[in-house]
Amino acid sequence: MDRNQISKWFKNPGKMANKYSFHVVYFCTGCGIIEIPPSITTRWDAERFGIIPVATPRQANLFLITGYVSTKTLKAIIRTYEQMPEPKYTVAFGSCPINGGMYYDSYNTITSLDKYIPVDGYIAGCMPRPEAIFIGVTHLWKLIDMDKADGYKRYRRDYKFYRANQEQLFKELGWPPLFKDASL
Amino acid sequence: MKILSLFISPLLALIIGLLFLGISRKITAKIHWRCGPPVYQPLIDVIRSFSQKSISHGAFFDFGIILSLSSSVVLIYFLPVGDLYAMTSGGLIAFLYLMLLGPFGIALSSAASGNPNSSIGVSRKFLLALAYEVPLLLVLLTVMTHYNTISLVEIVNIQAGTGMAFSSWALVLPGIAYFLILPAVLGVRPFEIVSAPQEISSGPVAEFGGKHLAFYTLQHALQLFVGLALFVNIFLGGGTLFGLLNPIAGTVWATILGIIIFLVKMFIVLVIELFINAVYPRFRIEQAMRYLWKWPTLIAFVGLVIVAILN
Amino acid sequence: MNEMSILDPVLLIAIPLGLAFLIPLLGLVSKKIVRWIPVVGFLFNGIVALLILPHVLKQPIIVKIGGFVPPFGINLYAGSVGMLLASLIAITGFLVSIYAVKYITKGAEQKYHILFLLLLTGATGVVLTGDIFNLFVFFEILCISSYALVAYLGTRSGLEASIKYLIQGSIGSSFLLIGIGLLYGQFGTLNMADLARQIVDYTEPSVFVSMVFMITGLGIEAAIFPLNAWLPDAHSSAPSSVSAVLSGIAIEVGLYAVIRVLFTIFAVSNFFIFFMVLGVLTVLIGEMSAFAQKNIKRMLAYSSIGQIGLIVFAFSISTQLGVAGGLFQMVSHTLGKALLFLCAGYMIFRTGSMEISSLEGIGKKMPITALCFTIGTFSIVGLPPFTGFASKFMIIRAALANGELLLQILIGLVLVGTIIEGAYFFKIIQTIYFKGAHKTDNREEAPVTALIPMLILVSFIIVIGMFPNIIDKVLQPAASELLDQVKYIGSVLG
Amino acid sequence: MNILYDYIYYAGAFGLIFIGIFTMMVKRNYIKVIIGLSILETGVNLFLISVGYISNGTAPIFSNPGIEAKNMVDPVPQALVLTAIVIGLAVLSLALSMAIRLYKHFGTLDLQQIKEQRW
Amino acid sequence: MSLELLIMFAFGGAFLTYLAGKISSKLRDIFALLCSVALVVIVSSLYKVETTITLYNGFFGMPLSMRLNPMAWFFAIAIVSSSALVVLYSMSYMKHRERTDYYYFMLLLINAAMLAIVLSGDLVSFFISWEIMSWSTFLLISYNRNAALPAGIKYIVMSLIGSMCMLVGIISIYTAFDTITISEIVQHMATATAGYKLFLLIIFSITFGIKNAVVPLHTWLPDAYAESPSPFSAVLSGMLTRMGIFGFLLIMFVMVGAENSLHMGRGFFSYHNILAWLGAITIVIPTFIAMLQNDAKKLLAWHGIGQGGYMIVGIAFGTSLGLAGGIFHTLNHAIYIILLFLSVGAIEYSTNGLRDLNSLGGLFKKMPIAFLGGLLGICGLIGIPLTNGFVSKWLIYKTLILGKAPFLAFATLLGTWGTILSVYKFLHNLYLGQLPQEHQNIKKTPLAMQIPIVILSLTILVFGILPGLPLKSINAMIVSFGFTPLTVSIWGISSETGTLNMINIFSILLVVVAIFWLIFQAARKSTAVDQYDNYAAGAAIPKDKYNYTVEFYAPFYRMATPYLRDIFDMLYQKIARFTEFACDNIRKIYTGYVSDYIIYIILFLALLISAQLKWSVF
Repeated sequence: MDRNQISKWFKNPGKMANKYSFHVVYFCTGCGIIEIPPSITTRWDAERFGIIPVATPRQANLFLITGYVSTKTLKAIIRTYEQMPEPKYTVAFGSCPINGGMYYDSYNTITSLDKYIPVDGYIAGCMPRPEAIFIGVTHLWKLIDMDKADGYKRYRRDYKFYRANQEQLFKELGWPPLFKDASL
Repeated sequence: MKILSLFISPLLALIIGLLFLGISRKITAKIHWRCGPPVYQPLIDVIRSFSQKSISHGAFFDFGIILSLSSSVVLIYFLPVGDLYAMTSGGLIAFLYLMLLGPFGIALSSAASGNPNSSIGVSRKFLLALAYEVPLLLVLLTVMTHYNTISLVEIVNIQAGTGMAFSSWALVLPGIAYFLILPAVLGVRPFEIVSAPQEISSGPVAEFGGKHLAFYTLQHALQLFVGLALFVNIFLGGGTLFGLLNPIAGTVWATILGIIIFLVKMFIVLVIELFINAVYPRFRIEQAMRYLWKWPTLIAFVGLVIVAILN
Repeated sequence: MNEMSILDPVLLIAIPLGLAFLIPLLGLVSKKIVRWIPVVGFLFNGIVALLILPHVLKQPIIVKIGGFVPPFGINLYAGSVGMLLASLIAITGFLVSIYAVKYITKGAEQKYHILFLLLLTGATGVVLTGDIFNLFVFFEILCISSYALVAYLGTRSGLEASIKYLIQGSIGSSFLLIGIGLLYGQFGTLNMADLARQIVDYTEPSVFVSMVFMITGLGIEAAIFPLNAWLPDAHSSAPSSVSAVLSGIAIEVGLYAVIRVLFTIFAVSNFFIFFMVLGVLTVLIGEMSAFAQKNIKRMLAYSSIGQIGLIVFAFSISTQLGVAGGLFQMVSHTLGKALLFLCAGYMIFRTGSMEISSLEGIGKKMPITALCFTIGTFSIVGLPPFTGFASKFMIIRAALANGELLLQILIGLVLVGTIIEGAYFFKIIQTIYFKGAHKTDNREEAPVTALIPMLILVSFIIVIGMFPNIIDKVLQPAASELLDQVKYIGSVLG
Repeated sequence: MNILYDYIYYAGAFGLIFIGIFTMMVKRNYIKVIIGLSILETGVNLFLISVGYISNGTAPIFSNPGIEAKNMVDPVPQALVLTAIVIGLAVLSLALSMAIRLYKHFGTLDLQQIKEQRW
Repeated sequence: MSLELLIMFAFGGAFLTYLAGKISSKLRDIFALLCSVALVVIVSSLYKVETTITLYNGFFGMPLSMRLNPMAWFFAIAIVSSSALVVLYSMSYMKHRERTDYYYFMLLLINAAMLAIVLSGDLVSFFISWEIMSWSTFLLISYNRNAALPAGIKYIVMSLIGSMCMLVGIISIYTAFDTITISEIVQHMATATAGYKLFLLIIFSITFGIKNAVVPLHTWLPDAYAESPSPFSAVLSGMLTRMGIFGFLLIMFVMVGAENSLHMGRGFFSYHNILAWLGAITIVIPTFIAMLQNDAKKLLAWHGIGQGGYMIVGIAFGTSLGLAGGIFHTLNHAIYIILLFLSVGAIEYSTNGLRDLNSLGGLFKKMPIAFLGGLLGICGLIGIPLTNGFVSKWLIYKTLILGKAPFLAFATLLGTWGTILSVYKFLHNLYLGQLPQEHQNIKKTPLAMQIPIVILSLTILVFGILPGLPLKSINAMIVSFGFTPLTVSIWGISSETGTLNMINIFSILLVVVAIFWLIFQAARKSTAVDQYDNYAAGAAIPKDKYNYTVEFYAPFYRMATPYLRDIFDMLYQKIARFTEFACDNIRKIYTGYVSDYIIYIILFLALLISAQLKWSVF
């Protein structure tokens, strides 16, 4: 692991620290959350990678969407995502957020999450095992290294698009736009 | 020495505090049969927090956390680490009051955010503080009465002559009482009621992100340091070890060794504390208050009565 | 004597008496002039009394009616006590009669003024006389005119109060007369000084029977505790101007008579402990009864009982200080209570009800009256810088001077009474100023003829309260006169 | 017998006083109370007269030089009684006139029922 | 400038203000302000003047006199300055109220009376001024009508009890020593017996205890504070209640003398020790009761009682350090409690009389000045270092700990921690947290209300950082009581057992805060968000009917409510109810039946006869 490479730390401490200190929003969106407890406890011990769950998005930099996203949950997800400080990363977990999975024709489950918030990576499977989470995280490290985990930048850039999609789904969002000067 | 400690003390305290945070995470993990993060993980977290873009609920939101951290640093100046201390003015009373300022700053800051969870957390924080202050005040008063001084430095010096405070049997009971309330002072399980991430989204710090969180983490580290160091100073004789350093007293080595002894003592206390921390679940606030007002208070009170009669 | 021939104490009795009987005649001339006759009469009386007052401080004036030498004829004894009270009566009478000019408009006006004049004549006679039967006669004048005045309005309550007063008062007069008869039977004289001289040498205890009868008889008028059942009725049902005089003058004159009988005629010494307890009891019962009242005049009446108790207590200490304090308390009670009744009169008149609750917002409606009322209550409760404080100060000083435990306990109880008194008076003040909605009623101030006496009383209260030395010069000789029986006998009998 | 003879007037006087007070105390009718009052006053007057009375005495007039002063009836109590009678009359007439008004207002003369003024 | 002029100015100013109000309200305001400022000028010009004058010999030949000494000056300057600030504040606060003439008249009269109290050189003028103060206070407490009326009655009844006790004490002194001049009493006191001194101490302690609200005698205070108009609450709590402390100083250290009053009784059962314990109880119980209050002013009122306890403990302990602490705390308390009441008053003004802690919140953005006042006020109240409250509390703690009274010290410290809880609730529920929607557009705080708040806030800091300023004149007072002087310097206090150097702490804290502020600024800039952008499990915070400040310490309420009741108040209520019952029934002896009355007459006759037979008068 390159968290022991001092030179990288000096070059860009923020990026390195972001990589090795994932604070995950511990937000139970769907059935996938059942895979989180084994991954953070004794068996798989996510903490050795610096991954710990936190209770509030203000302190987090990683958002795990664990499982299917119902319309109602989506509202909270958007809200939570917007409240996370930048830089922030989103990883969708399981097949449902990707294309709806087994709920592909459900009336109250959204089929593609990235219409509403930007997603930096997907972990496919139903359910993916904890090992898959760690693989996903290592991929995310690489993406961060290459500056390709730019979901939050996209969100800022394409805010009008996302907001339009959000408003289309929900008639009333209940909070003002996050960015005032965002352009398509 | 004082001028020197003005610069050294806070740095030392910050480093040791963060290290202790890391160590405690590591040891807890080991107790849980996990591998655990590296001991410098808290530092990474702090750096990450600094790199993030935080939100602010207004000037007072910022001011509170700055005040909190600053006052914790000032607190360090009052705390003799071995021979290292910068200020004595006001003694233990001023120290007690300054201890207050840290949580107070955080409380102001989180209340200014207007987060409901923060409010609940702050309310719990003050209640918990009230709960453990009762035995804590009794303990500190016992010590001050026993040594008939209000100066922390003097208490340490007297102990240096007589060995640890524990060796004076009159102070055994207060020592036990302090040890019982130490988790509450440090705010760790089973008294992790204030932050309680699963219940109230980290409570007071629910709205802290980015640099606010970083400051909070530093403050937390200092708080840990202060809590342990106070115990070491008052009951374990500070940076002395049964007159071991007497032959080389006054030299630089004595100072350095004193600091090391001090840190070792702190470490031992921390480890013992962690065993409790790692295996216990969390109290509810009423349970905590009831517990703290029952056994530790009783023990501390008996200790005070004994000391008062002895004098 | 020659240079002060105008300043004859007889005039104090003769002028009002004469004017009283002149009223029907003058009434034929003009209805309006009748109203001003008492004013003129008491103005004259006041001036005369105040002019005589400095003279009697050194040497009492003995007036021998018809030129008979004292033990045989009737004499007036214008000592400092007598003149103090006479001037008080004259001044109060003067102020109340000014008040009455506009206040008494209904009913038999002429008769009111006659009775009013007679009432105060009787009072003046009582305080000035040196003859015990003469005292009875004046007393009856006072009583009968007050019976009639209580019923003056002819209302249900007035009549009821009046007949109750009458029945009790007549029994009292009869007892007084029995006492006088017994005394006369034993000593064959009616002159106070002569009686006193003989009683000093008289060793048999049988004289106490007459004393007991006299005290009971006078005590009814003086409203000492178990004998005061008539007082709240009478004082609350009478027209306010009458209540002012009854509370301010009548009961105090009665008390004066009791004290005169006890001190001068019988010169009792170890009987006072009884009166002390009685006084304290009167204080407590009066104040406690007043506390629960809903009717303002009734409350004031009960408060008078309490004040009388305090005066009785002060006199029973029977030291120079105590008696002076009692006299001072009399003065301050007269001023204060007269003021309160006068204010209450117009307050009731404007609101049309005697209920305390109906006084809400009156402070806005009649600011000056309300202010006067407030100052009156402060004085009665005994708050500085008003007279009530100075007199209370003197009484407490007298009570504590001896260092007796009993006195200390009793003064404690008296102070408890004061606290209760404070509680209900302050409640009224709150009602006047602070209760009720913020009304924007027009101001309906009492007429000038009512305000002038009130303001004069207020100024008396404040001035005497701040500079009690003014009155202290009169009080000290008065007290020593009451206490010094030998001197009294000497000055009358030569 | 002599004692009784000496004090019979006193006994009578106090008897009347007692009757008067008793009447006033127990009778409910106002008129009867007034009667009691009048009996009381009569008793008092009798008492006053008897104070000055000397049995077999003469009028206190020095018309005859043979009359001794010690055998004279004391004139003062008689003067007193005269005054007292006048006063009593005044009170009585006032009381009776009030009785009329009382009846007009209350429709009764029963004093037990006329108790609006209390406490 | 002579004392006569001062007193004339004070009383005359009050009357003239009332008359000026009849002409125009603006004239009255200006006149009142000028008057109070002039008093400040006169009093401060009398600094270090010691003089005695006789006003007149009118009261039964007793000389009524005035005297000025360090103690009197200290209290006088506090009174006149607080009065000036409050008058300035009232100019805006009372603008739209009715009966303002009356309000100003009473306010100035009370201040004049307080001035006369502290300057009086003899006990009779002391008593007269005391009573003028009492009844005028009553008249002003009742000003707000409704709930204020029972509060006023409660106040005046307890006050009357106190003054009756004092009257007895004064007259007993007069009887015993034949003088009322304080300086002469001091000389005579040497000849008095210990029992008599104890009697004096106790009877005066009742009076001053009632005024200073020492615990069993405190029950008038919460209602009175809460129900009077806020500026007057400030005067009431700041100076008027503390006349009790002045009284304690007068009786303990001036009249009876320290060497007597501190050696009265033995061991625990000595006068000053019991007084100190009463003080300790006064600290703890009211402070914890304050935690349960939901009315901002009532909360402050309970703290007013509690803080009074510190002063009592300080002066009852009777060392020069403790005495300095107690007296200094009196001044400090005056400063911060006036500030707090003025801040609450500002809120009341802006929200149209709202002071319920459960329905306010988030006002710090709307009313920054009031918030500043509230914050510094509660800092002073807690005794956060660098505020004035810290210094005085430090002195008291130190006295107690080094004086071998750890239990008293424990009570005082515990009281402080209770204070933190309840005042944080005060601050939080008023100023911090969510701003309710209906208070988004509240009235602005006028300038005349802001100025006193700012001045007092600065004073808190100045006295906290440079405590030597007031401590010097307190030191002079202590010396005049016959204690050893303290070594006071401008920055604090030094003694052989530890020093307090506030400027030291201040400068270090300042530097550290500056450093961290720079770090904070250097770090990534944060985005400003509004109060509705808050994390609440992903849900949007509703804008209406959303107030979570209700029941701030709910768990504690559940635990403590059964135990934390004001038993003394309940006891007094019972006594009052019993008295009312007794009063209502005792008048039933006046039955309305004439025959009963005649029986009374006969009974009285019988009683007199039996009394004669018992005592045999003749």
